[in-house]
Amino acid sequence: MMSAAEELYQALIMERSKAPRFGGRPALFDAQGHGENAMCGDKVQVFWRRGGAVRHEAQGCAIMAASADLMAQAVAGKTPAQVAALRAAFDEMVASGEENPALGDLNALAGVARFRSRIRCARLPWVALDEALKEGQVHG
Amino acid sequence: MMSAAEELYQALIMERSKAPRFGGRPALFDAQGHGENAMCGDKVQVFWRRGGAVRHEAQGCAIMAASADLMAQAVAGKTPAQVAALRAAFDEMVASGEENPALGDLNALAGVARFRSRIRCARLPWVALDEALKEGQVHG
Amino acid sequence: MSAREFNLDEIRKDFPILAQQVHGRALVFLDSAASAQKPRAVIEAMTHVMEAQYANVHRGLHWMSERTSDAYEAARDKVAAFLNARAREEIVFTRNATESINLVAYTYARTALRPGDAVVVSQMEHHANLVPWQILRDAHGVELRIAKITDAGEIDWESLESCFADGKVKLLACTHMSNVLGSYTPAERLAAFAHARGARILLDGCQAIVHRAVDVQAIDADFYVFSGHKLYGPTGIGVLYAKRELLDAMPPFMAGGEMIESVSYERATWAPPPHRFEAGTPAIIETIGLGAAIDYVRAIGFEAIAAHERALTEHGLKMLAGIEGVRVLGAAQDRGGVLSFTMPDAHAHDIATLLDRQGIAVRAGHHCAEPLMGRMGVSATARASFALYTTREEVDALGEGLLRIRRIFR
Amino acid sequence: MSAREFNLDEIRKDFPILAQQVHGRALVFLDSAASAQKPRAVIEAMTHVMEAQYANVHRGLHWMSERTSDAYEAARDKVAAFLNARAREEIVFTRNATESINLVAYTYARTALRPGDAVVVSQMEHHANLVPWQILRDAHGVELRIAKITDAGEIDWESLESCFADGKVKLLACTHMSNVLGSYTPAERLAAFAHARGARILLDGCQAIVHRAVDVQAIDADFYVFSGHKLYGPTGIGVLYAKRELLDAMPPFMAGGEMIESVSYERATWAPPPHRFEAGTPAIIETIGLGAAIDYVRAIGFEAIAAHERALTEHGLKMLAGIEGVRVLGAAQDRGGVLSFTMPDAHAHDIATLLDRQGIAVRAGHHCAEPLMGRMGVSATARASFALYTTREEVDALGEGLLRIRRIFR
Ligand SMILES: Cc1ncc(COP(=O)(O)O)c(C=O)c1O
Ligand SMILES: Cc1ncc(COP(=O)(O)O)c(C=O)c1O
Repeated sequence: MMSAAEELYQALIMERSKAPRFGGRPALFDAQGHGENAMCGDKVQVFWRRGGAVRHEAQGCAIMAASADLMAQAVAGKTPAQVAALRAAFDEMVASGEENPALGDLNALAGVARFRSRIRCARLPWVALDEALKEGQVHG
Repeated sequence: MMSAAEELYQALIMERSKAPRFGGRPALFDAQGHGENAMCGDKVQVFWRRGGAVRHEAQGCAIMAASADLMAQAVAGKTPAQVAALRAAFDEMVASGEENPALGDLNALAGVARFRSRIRCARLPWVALDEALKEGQVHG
Repeated sequence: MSAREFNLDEIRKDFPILAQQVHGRALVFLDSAASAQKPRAVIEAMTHVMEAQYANVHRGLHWMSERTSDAYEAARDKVAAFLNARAREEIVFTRNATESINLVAYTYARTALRPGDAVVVSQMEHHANLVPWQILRDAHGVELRIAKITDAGEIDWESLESCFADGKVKLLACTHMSNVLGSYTPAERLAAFAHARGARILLDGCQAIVHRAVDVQAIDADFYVFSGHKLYGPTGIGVLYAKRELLDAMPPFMAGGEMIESVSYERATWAPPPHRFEAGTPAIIETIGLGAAIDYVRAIGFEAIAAHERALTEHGLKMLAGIEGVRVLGAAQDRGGVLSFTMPDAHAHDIATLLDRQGIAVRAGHHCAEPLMGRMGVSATARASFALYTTREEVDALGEGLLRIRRIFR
Repeated sequence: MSAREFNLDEIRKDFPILAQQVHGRALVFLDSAASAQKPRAVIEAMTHVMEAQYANVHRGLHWMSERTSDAYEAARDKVAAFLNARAREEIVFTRNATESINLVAYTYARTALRPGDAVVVSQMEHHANLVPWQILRDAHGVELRIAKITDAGEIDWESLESCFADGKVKLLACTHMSNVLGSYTPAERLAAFAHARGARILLDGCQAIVHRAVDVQAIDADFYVFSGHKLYGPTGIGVLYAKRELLDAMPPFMAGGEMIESVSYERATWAPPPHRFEAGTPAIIETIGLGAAIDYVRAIGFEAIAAHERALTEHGLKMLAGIEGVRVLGAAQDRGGVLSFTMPDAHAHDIATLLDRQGIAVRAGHHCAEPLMGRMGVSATARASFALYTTREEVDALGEGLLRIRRIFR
């Protein structure tokens, strides 16, 4: 039996939260952002390099950690404006539960919509990225 | 029709509250006491003369004013110890509603027992008298 | 908000308690200004929470907690819409209006005001809008000034002007409707007056909110407070409205769970408003009950409510004028359904006791406005107050009751 | 208090919500330490007030007000008897335990303590018993010291000794039962310890009061606080017990109606305790509801409740020990029905979400004890907590749920 909850914790999320492809603090980066969920202690650092390479250090639940890794993958090479558009689409998707072809692998998180308290877990890395991009703009 | 309330406001109470026999500040007294009900603004001053003559200035509801006048009548010539005993009997009577032959005219207030919020109106003059007697003892 | 037809018979059926008897007589409840009775919709909303959907809020990831948090926060939306606040974050839940005012006195006034600044209140404030400022004065070195009212029970603008004359006043704290005199104050004009002189305004809306639509933006109120229990809602829940920028700058009042962002053994950082001001487990059931009360009142509509209460008030004033010796306190142009009065010989307590035995509940005393009693030259009054469920027949019953009392005291 | 037989099936029928389904599954509510569900007796007591006997308290001379005041004050008697207080005047009603602690911090501590004095709390306090003291420290210049706990989650007496060594400590504020570790603290020993060193003691009884009979005289507690909503009562009502002589000396916290003796425009004098600390219209309906909750709990009896919960806790500990990788926080000798745990890989939030989908409500996060998380070396835990209505089958359901989660995260 595969319940909604188990669907949410589907292969891609489990895989990316356990073995992130974009994890770790890079030697070089141009800006960083921080996200924290005071309620549960989830924490994420996002490191941004001009040109759009993003890495993260995510400490927390599977949804947040997978979201961070899938985000890093999705925004690679994107301009800040493109990132903003993607974030808006992502926010919409996790709120509505409706997949969006433009979001690619990020759609793995569509199931979060049914777990309302967890939506902010999925969004936390994006908050951190936003902070990094703002810092990047000031410094750039 | 004579309701319980109207019984309470029976002739004696109305008479004594409107035309007190022991009202007014005397020229000579040995101690005074003050009683105040913050809730309604009722106020009473009690003036005590060694030997047991009591007068009062009562500003407030009919029950309090009548109680002050009936009290002054009842305690006339009594020693502080006798007054204390009378007060105890009075407190008991207004709480229980049971008349007590020892209380004489004070029994006119027995009906107060059925109006619990008003019991303290009936007791207020006695509180003031108690204060006067304490002052009298200190000075005496 | 579509108003349902104002059918008094139907409305009275919404309030189970109105069918009660007291001393063998039908209850005539004319003490709604102290606290109003509760419609079935409020009782059922509270029961529903406890029977079907309850858990602590904000803390849980599970269904019961999520749904309860939703209902709790939905009540905040209802209050925000009810007051026409700019944002839901401007609504802070407290226990009652008294706490709302104390919260402002402890947090806003102790940081935004400095020793030497002044606070003004009117002569017709409830203790809740007087004593907290006396305490502030003594603790914080600000001055407290009392603006006079006229004999009619209206703001004395000359006196108000002179309170503000030296430019020291930073806060005007004033009732929006007197719980003794029934006077409405012109909230918009007071706000404009205060703002033009560099002061903020707090309005005590405890009574006003029950009888009229209140629009905090139209008034341009800085702070607006009321209690749920007078608005047909439960006890244990009150509201503080404050402009967002004021709340943002205010330090917390009480500390504990929910109001923090993060905590170490050494220090804590504060959550943004409104949660910063809601420490600990809130009055969950009561907040949801307040939401139901607001829905109830809005469904009837303030136009209908105000018209009904205006008619009752006029009728009541006429009735009282017809009883020899009765003196009604206050004669404001703009007055609501609160009638305080005295009778010769019969003290307010005697009146209340004698009416009670006829099943009629009125209040007697100083109505938590003790200094105002002195101002009006009385030590206490009897007060009849009207609600949306009050009938003309009840007002007539009061009149008959008073005539009986006159006979006893004649 | 004659204990009724402990019949779990019957008891569960007293709680309507327990028959609810969540996500198509029978509700398994293991979050009672955050807030407990309400028995019908409480719901009915509140409904009765609103339907049959309601008016504002203390203010009215009429029947409804007198009877409501009686019921309100009778609840005070019930609380006094429940805690074995010396006098009913020692019971102050607040919104919740958080307000009770803040009240002590604002009034007692700001007058009885002087700059340079110190307050001690333990490492396992809820934010409600930590942050108010941080604020006091910053506002009033007292020192705040943190007494350590052992890895088992018990008071570290050596650390406590050293906190008190310089004689500056005037107040020990300590939990009577940790809401995270389940540890009971030895309240009598702590009180004797503090008193021997010239300090007062405040006990946070939020959790303890639910599971055990508390006797404030036997403990010799100076202050004891708890919340109604965890004791099967309504939200919006809490209790502060304090020794009469302490209350007598304390200035008021909030100001307004009911807490004054008399008021002029210039100044006010305070009513005696407890009313001095209950400004404005109190949580009337909720206070009466709390009285009903106390009646309910006493009718079952703490002996039976404690035995039932002890069995559940042992069963739960055994169950958790059987699941590979699960770590239970704390191992106090004397522990109650609160089990906080972590699982490898699965974050507390993931555990809570996955259990919720099986109808099982547990809490996840820092449980308003964020610094304690660091002390125990975790960032968050999942927590299952038991009440008098919890069954062994529910504990087993939790075990099965955790095994499923292990399979997902393996
Ligand atoms: C030990 C402890 N102290 C204090 C509190 C605060 O209680 P409340 O939120 O009801 O004020 C709680 C509950 O959250 C608790 O468990
Ligand atoms: C005008 C006014 N202000 C303040 C209050 C205090 O309200 P509460 O007791 O609900 O805090 C009241 C009611 O008693 C009131 O009528």
